[in-house]
Amino acid sequence: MKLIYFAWVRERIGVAEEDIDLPAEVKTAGDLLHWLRKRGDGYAEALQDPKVIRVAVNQEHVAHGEPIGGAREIALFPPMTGG
Amino acid sequence: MKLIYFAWVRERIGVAEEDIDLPAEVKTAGDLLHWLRKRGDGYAEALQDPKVIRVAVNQEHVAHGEPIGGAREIALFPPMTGG
Amino acid sequence: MSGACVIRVLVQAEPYDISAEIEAAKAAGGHVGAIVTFSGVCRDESGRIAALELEHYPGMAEAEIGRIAAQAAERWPVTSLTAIHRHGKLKPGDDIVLVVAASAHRQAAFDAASFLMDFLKTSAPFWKKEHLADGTSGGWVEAKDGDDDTAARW
Amino acid sequence: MSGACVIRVLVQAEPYDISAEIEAAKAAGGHVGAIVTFSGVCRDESGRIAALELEHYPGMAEAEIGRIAAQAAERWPVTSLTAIHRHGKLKPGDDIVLVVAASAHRQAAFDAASFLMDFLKTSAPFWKKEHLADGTSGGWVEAKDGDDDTAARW
Repeated sequence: MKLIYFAWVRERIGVAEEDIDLPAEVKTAGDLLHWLRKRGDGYAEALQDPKVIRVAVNQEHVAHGEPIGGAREIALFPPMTGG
Repeated sequence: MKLIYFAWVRERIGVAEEDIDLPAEVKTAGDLLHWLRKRGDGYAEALQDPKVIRVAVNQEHVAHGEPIGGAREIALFPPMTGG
Repeated sequence: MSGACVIRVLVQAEPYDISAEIEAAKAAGGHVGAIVTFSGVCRDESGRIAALELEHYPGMAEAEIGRIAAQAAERWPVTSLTAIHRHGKLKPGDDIVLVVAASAHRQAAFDAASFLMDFLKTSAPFWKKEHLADGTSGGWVEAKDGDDDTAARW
Repeated sequence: MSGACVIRVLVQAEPYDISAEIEAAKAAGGHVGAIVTFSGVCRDESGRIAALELEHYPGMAEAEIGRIAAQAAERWPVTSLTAIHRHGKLKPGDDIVLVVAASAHRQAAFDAASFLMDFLKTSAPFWKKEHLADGTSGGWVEAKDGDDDTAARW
């Protein structure tokens, strides 16, 4: 699974993207955030407040309750500030 | 009193502007429209439906009930279609 | 708020340069974060129209648009308002009218531009006459009741 | 209505030419009588800011803006919708984002442009980081709750 991070999520985790094999119990976007927080201090700091983290699966926004099975690419990022 | 006409009011009356001494009984914009209609066929045709005629006194819109005493310039024209 | 707003009104036969007007709105001062423009364009009505002739009331046209712009500047925190209205004979595709509203905030810029256009349509002394593609005159364009209703919502 | 609407979305580092985009909107076809543009400009926040750095999610940025534009084209009778968003380092006064909405009718052009901007702000994957005039980083700009409220009105 390709994971991509942006803005301060990227800065805190310390990498822009990585390939990770997710365990079977990680079924939803919310599960993923919870699981990633245990991977290290950077992840814990980036994802300490999961409700502000936005998730996109295959380049489309998804709610944290959505299943992520079969995703090619999952992106995590803070609320958008473009425009 | 300087009177100015625009668009189809001008075309029907047949002049773009004229100087006219108004009689004392012409006190309001509505009085003026009523009085002008008697000046000839062109005026009668132009002003046959007074409620569609817009009046500006000294380059500001006025309602037909407004007094026109002391005006330098009165303009009569159809509803605007700019923009 | 109107004290801080730069208002610029032009009635002219010549075309205008929208990019230059936007740059002027940036340069006019204040915290400019959002610029909304409205461009009115001469339509060809499916080929029916060869040209539009725009008549106006010189002096009052500028004054009336200026009054509308001053009202908009009272209602919204805009840093500048520009309105340019052309007169004379215009062909399909030609620009007729430009409004530029600049503000720190996008909603104020949208609202001020929309307000200015609505009242410019119903209050500014301009009249359109159609010249048809078949060489005849299509007569004077009639005012739409819808325009008065649109202006009345403000 | 979306079938007749030409949608054009660009995410680029380079500046854009607003006049050229307006001409392209006229040339895109349909009965164009009204063109509304929105320009977002980098503010200097009273001299506090030296530059903004705009990060984006390549691929998704274009796709998400395209989805928003398609929704706008379903809701309003627009003939074309253009959105150009810049990325990279921008200085105060630089253009950040341009939306161009063309329609036969001015209200549709205003509404479609305003809708597109509201959702672009809350949904398109862009993030702003401030570089301060004193040489330090001002950190990432925080999203405003007000933007979500503004988008929710549609």
